[in-house]
Amino acid sequence: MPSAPTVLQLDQITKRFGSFTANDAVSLSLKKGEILALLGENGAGKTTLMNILFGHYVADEGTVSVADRSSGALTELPPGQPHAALEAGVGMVHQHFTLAENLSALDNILLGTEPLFSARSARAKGRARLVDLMQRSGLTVDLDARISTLSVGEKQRVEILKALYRDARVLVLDEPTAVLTPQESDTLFETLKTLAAEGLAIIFISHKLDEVIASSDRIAVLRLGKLVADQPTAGSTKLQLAELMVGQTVTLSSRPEQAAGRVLLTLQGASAGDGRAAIHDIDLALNSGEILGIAGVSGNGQATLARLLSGLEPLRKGSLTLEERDLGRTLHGQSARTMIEAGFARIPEDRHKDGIVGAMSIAENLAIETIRAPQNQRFGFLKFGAIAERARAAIKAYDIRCQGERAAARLLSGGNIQKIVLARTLEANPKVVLAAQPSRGLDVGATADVHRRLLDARARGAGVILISEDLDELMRLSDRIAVIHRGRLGPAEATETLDRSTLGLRMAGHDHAADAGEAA
Amino acid sequence: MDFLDIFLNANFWAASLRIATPLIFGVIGALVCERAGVLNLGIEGIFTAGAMAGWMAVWLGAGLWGGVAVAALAGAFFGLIHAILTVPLGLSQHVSGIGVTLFATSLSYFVYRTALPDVSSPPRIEPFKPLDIPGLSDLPFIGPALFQQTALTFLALFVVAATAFVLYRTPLGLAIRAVGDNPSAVESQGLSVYGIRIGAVVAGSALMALGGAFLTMSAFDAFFFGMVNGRGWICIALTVFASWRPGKALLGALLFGAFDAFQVRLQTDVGSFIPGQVFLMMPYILSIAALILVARKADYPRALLVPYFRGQR
Amino acid sequence: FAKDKPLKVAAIYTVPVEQQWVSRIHKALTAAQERGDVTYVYSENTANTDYERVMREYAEQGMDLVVGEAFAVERAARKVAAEYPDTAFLMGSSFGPSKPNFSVFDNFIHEPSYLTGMIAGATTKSNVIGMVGGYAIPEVNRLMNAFMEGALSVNPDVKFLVTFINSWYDPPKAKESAFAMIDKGADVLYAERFGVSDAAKEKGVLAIGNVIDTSADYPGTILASSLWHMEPTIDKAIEAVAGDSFEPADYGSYSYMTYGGGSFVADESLVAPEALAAAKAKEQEILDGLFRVNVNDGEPKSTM
Amino acid sequence: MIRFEPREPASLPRLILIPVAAALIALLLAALPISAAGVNVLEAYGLMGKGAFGSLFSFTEMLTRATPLILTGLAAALAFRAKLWNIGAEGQLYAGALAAVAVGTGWIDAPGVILLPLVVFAGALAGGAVMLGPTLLKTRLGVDEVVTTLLLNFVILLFVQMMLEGPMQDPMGMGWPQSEPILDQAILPKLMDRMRIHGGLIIALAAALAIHILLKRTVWGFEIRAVGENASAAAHAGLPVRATFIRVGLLSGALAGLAGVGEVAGLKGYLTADLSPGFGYSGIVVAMLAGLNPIGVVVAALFIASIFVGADSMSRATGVSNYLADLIVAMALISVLVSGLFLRFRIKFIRPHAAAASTQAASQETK
Ligand SMILES: Nc1ncnc2c1ncn2[C@@H]1O[C@H](COP(=O)(O)OP(=O)(O)OP(=O)(O)O)[C@@H](O)[C@H]1O
Ligand SMILES: Nc1ncnc2c1ncn2[C@@H]1O[C@H](COP(=O)(O)OP(=O)(O)OP(=O)(O)O)[C@@H](O)[C@H]1O
Ligand SMILES: [Mg+2]
Ligand SMILES: [Mg+2]
Repeated sequence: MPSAPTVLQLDQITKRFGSFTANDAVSLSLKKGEILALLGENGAGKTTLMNILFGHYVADEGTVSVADRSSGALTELPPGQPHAALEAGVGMVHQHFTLAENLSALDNILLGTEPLFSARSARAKGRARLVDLMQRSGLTVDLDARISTLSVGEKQRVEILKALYRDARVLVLDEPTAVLTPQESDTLFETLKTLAAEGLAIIFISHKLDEVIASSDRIAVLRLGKLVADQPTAGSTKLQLAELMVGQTVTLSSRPEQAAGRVLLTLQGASAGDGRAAIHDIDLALNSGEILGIAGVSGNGQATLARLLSGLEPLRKGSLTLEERDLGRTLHGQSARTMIEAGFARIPEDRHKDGIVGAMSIAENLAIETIRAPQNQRFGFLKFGAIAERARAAIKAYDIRCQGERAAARLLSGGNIQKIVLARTLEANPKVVLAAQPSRGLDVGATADVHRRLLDARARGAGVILISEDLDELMRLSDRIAVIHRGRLGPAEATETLDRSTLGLRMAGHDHAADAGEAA
Repeated sequence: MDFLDIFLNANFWAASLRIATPLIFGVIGALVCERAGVLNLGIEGIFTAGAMAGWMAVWLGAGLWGGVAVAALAGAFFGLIHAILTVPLGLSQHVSGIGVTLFATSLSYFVYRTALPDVSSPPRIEPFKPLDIPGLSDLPFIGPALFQQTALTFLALFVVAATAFVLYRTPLGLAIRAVGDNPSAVESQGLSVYGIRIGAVVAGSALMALGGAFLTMSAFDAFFFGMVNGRGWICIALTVFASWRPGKALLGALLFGAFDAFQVRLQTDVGSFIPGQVFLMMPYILSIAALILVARKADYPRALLVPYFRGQR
Repeated sequence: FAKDKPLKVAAIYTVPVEQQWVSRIHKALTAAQERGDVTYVYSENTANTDYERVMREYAEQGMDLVVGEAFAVERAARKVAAEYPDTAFLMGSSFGPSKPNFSVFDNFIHEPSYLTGMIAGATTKSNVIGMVGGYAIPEVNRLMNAFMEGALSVNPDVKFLVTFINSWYDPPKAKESAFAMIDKGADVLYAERFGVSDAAKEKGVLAIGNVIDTSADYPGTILASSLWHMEPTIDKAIEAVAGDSFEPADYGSYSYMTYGGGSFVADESLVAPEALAAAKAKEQEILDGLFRVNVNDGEPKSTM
Repeated sequence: MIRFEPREPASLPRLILIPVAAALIALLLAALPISAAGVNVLEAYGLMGKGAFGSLFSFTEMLTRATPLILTGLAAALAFRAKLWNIGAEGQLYAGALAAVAVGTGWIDAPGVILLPLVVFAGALAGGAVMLGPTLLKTRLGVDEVVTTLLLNFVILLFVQMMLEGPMQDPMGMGWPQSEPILDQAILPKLMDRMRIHGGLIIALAAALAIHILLKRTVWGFEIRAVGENASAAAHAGLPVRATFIRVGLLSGALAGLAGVGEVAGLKGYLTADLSPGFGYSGIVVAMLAGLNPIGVVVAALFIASIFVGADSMSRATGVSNYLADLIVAMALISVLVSGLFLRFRIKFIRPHAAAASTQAASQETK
């Protein structure tokens, strides 16, 4: 759309955090109705740039201009004022949602849209406008539902509605698909295209190159804070983009042929959890030397299954055996230790919340699972020297980028946090590896690293359960794939016999090939 | 026994409402603070400051409503200290609260004693008188039970209704509830997290101080040391008991008042064989029991106790 | 001791000086200071934990006489006193004096309490008298018991309601207790604590004052009061210290009516003349040593 | 406009300088009420110093006052480290004192070598037992412990009053609500002749050292820190989260109980319902001033005690109302709190037009 007017202009934005330059003289512009994809490695400065645009951060140099609502002339935004950005028509969907969980969707959308000290809120009018908006955009949510009861996809729709309700003309989405299923992502991009066609200008950040190529009009790439490319999507290839981001060629590891071994882990008729997240009558057999993928739309019991295998959720019914040892009996929901000692390695889904203790040092985080083992303590007293030494070795072996083993773990980026988790869980040569969404939010390089580690574990003869919503990842790594839907797990079938659309259908609840056609 | 007699006596209900009044102010004040995400353990001291300042103003000739205003201002002042320490500065809400209690209490006592060094009996003021509402006050039973209270009691009831209205029906209330749940939701909608939190803490503290003022200007007519006697802490418990809802807060305060009134009446009968302390313990034990029952369901303000720093993730 | 110089006196109170009991000591000492007999300093609201330190500090400062309440710190107080033999200690206590310098006093105003009881017994129409006390300790019990005896002596039908609020200082609570008694039919209240007379005034019933005279604060409410005067006790002690003749002794008797340590006042506009006359007659008997009021430290109980 | 920037490791001079500056500021603030009361400010400061450090007597008095504060401070610091918000040290202190009295007043007749440890242990156990309830309610049913511990303070105080007016009342006490005296052989030894300073101080200092070692060097301490910083991750890593909470609860309660033991078996000899002028609550203040560091707790307790004892003595010497002491402690607390910010953050003052740049305040990643 070469003739469309420019609605947003970032001019020579520079942002420094101390001596570190997160954005280095970045200039970008956006036209009405255009969809721009912003790419870059973890820490490249994408989120920072968008936060400056929205007024959360203040740039050290440079300006942000937005087209005036009436005249259309580019007008400079006062820095550091989110409400000014909102008023000028900039809407932002943050990487971590900014919703009040205890309030309804309607409340979240109306929040701050009326003068604070008015005696009554015009909810009825607001609701009517929203119903109309939902119809036009196809973004439907139950306006009266509490946010805490909504799925991730629904929450995201609320976030977008928040922006549209305020007549946003520029919409920024920070890694919107990181937490969405393929179907949800597809729907999202369809919606975005509709909105763009109506004139909305959109910037989205993503690490998934396929969707970037499929859905954007233009692509901008940041590397180390600098804009290294700003090009039309047409003609861009995945390989070229990956190279632009990383600055060198990226090789993706693939799964070598390997014969599966004996049965390691079996679940029979296993039920656990309650409510929507419960799992029912799950049968599963994991062999050594294989990766078993579990596909499914988030919220269908994966979390409970992961918690069960992590020893955090008691088994309500059925059995759980590892190499003929009955583990189900010993599980009371507080026995992560039992599972670790039995030889389970667990990579939790939310690495910030469940993977590390941010305030403790990297060395302590590396030792946390084995802190009671003789190598870490004697008579209850910690062996600091040994702990530090092993940490230094792990930092080297896993290439954890940090200032040393004494640095607080929270200072690391997501990718490096994941490396801590990998290092400490895989170090003990586990029999079973449970990996839940192991590459969510990670950039190409970090993702490749995680995949390599999982394949290494497989090569050593471990059984890996890979829970993921990313079908590409599942198809590339798994020997067999089973689909989980509404807490029930389908049979695991060899990956070679499956294709994306079959899996997608099963994830949506259409039954397995065996009893074809029946809708759930 | 004369259990029934007690409940059938209108004066018992009047006493319950009277005892509950300072608690109503306190619990609503605490609730407003906590809804915005700030625990205010300064309440005990703010009660004392309100009691002292309101009384002192009247004693100096300010008039009763002038005294109420001064009490509210004193509460707002100490609330502002707590708000500044905990909201933009992000200090521990526990410690700041206890610090404010220490500060407000000792300052009140010090000012009182320095202003009145040589009193042998506490100076008295002319306190609020029970309102005589023509028609209503004369109703049998209902009249003496409900309508022979002072203006401050009615103000307390009005405050409950007004707070409920503001919280649930106005944009301001929505912002307060949201900021206590997730401050970044408020910030991303262009509102000021600090502004709303500070405002809520200041307003809530002013309400707390009215609870103190009730003690010296309505329940009694003089200021005493140690007069607040733990009433502030009870309000903190009642807030949780009420699951942060104004209606339930009123109910909780009334329950507490009724229990106290009941135990005072029962003690003259059975006080000789059941230690009085057993009755005094009951409200606390019941509060704990109630907590156990509501704990799982309570939708507490999720951001309570969590300071918010702009730009932090 | 040089007599030309005023004595240095310090007092240590565990409650604020407004509290009735302590206010009597404070008043007597302030009066002595105004006369120029002593210089007087005090610490009020002293926590029991700090009591001993404060005693020592005053002793170290070279006080001639330290006045206070040893009730919850008996042992410590006696020990400190023993370590500072040059300082005289005069302490409120339920126990006896101890060597070499520890004298005791107490509010022995059971005599006027008996007289106020007579007034109350004669005045009540409902024959129900309410009594609100702090704690059931000897200092309180003996006054209540004497009061009850006095009331029964003129009106055998009278019944008593007794409540202890388990606090020395919670006027709103005392007031609530009094309200509860009025609900139960009491038309005369024995106001051992602050707050009771307020309830009486508000509900239009009558009250009996204790320790201090509050009739001016509650016009038309206070029937009669039994008053405590610390002046005889304090003056006696000052005299002894000044004369270098301070001995461990029980000063309790200086609170008796014969010494002017206790007195009885009544509001003639509220009390029936016959009742007042009977009480006055009994007062004379006491002063003449013809009638002795029992000292009963047992806990009084409700009789209905 | 002010803007905060985090300052990760504070340098040592700063660590010492800033609290000292805060104390000085507190003293400056105290000049307001002092001069309002009509006293020469400089003279008052001199008297304050004398009151806390001027003689062996005042120094030991200051230490005596600090003793329970160290223990309740440790109780709070340890619990807060695990994010177990124990606001109930006051009640636990009374429970400890009650147990000490129950065991030490002749119910068991034994020589001192047996009875004294028994008294100390009983007090610690009782304090721990009181904290066990709220801890279990938190770990099993998710009941907020701030409120339960706060409420239990009142229940326990009433219970103590009930016992002191009932079964445990001293028959020789003339009806006063107080317990029988603790047997001589069960009294904590005095550390100095004619002074009140007692063995409780040794217990307190030993406890501080022990907690320091526990947190820094042991597996349990590691688990406590991990659970406190991120209970969810600790559970994932297989740490015994519930057991850790229970351990911390018991230990924290026991420390507060020991404070009660010290007051009753070291200082007073028998129990009254006004044993503690709020040591439990002050302990929270002490713990936070110390940044939850056990050794810091000792320093903070000494600081608070010397301010209080000094100001109290000064008020007596000058004839100012002794409420001044509490007021100065409160002002000192607030200034030290605020000064803590200077340790954690670099504070920059910037011109108004650049003010918006203050948006990124403390910016540690917390999620
Ligand atoms: N508040 C902050 N304080 C200090 N440094 C920061 C802050 N926010 C970001 N940074 C720095 O800026 C760099 C860019 O961070 P940013 O969040 O913009 O990366 P990103 O491109 O969004 O990465 P990702 O793909 O992981 O989301 C980081 O490497 C970090 O060092
Ligand atoms: N407030 C902050 N202060 C200092 N550094 C920060 C801050 N926020 C982010 N960073 C740094 O920014 C970099 C990228 O952060 P970010 O959280 O976006 O990583 P990420 O890899 O995208 O993680 P995730 O996968 O969870 O999104 C990291 O190096 C992190 O340490
Ligand atoms: Mg980002
Ligand atoms: Mg990211």
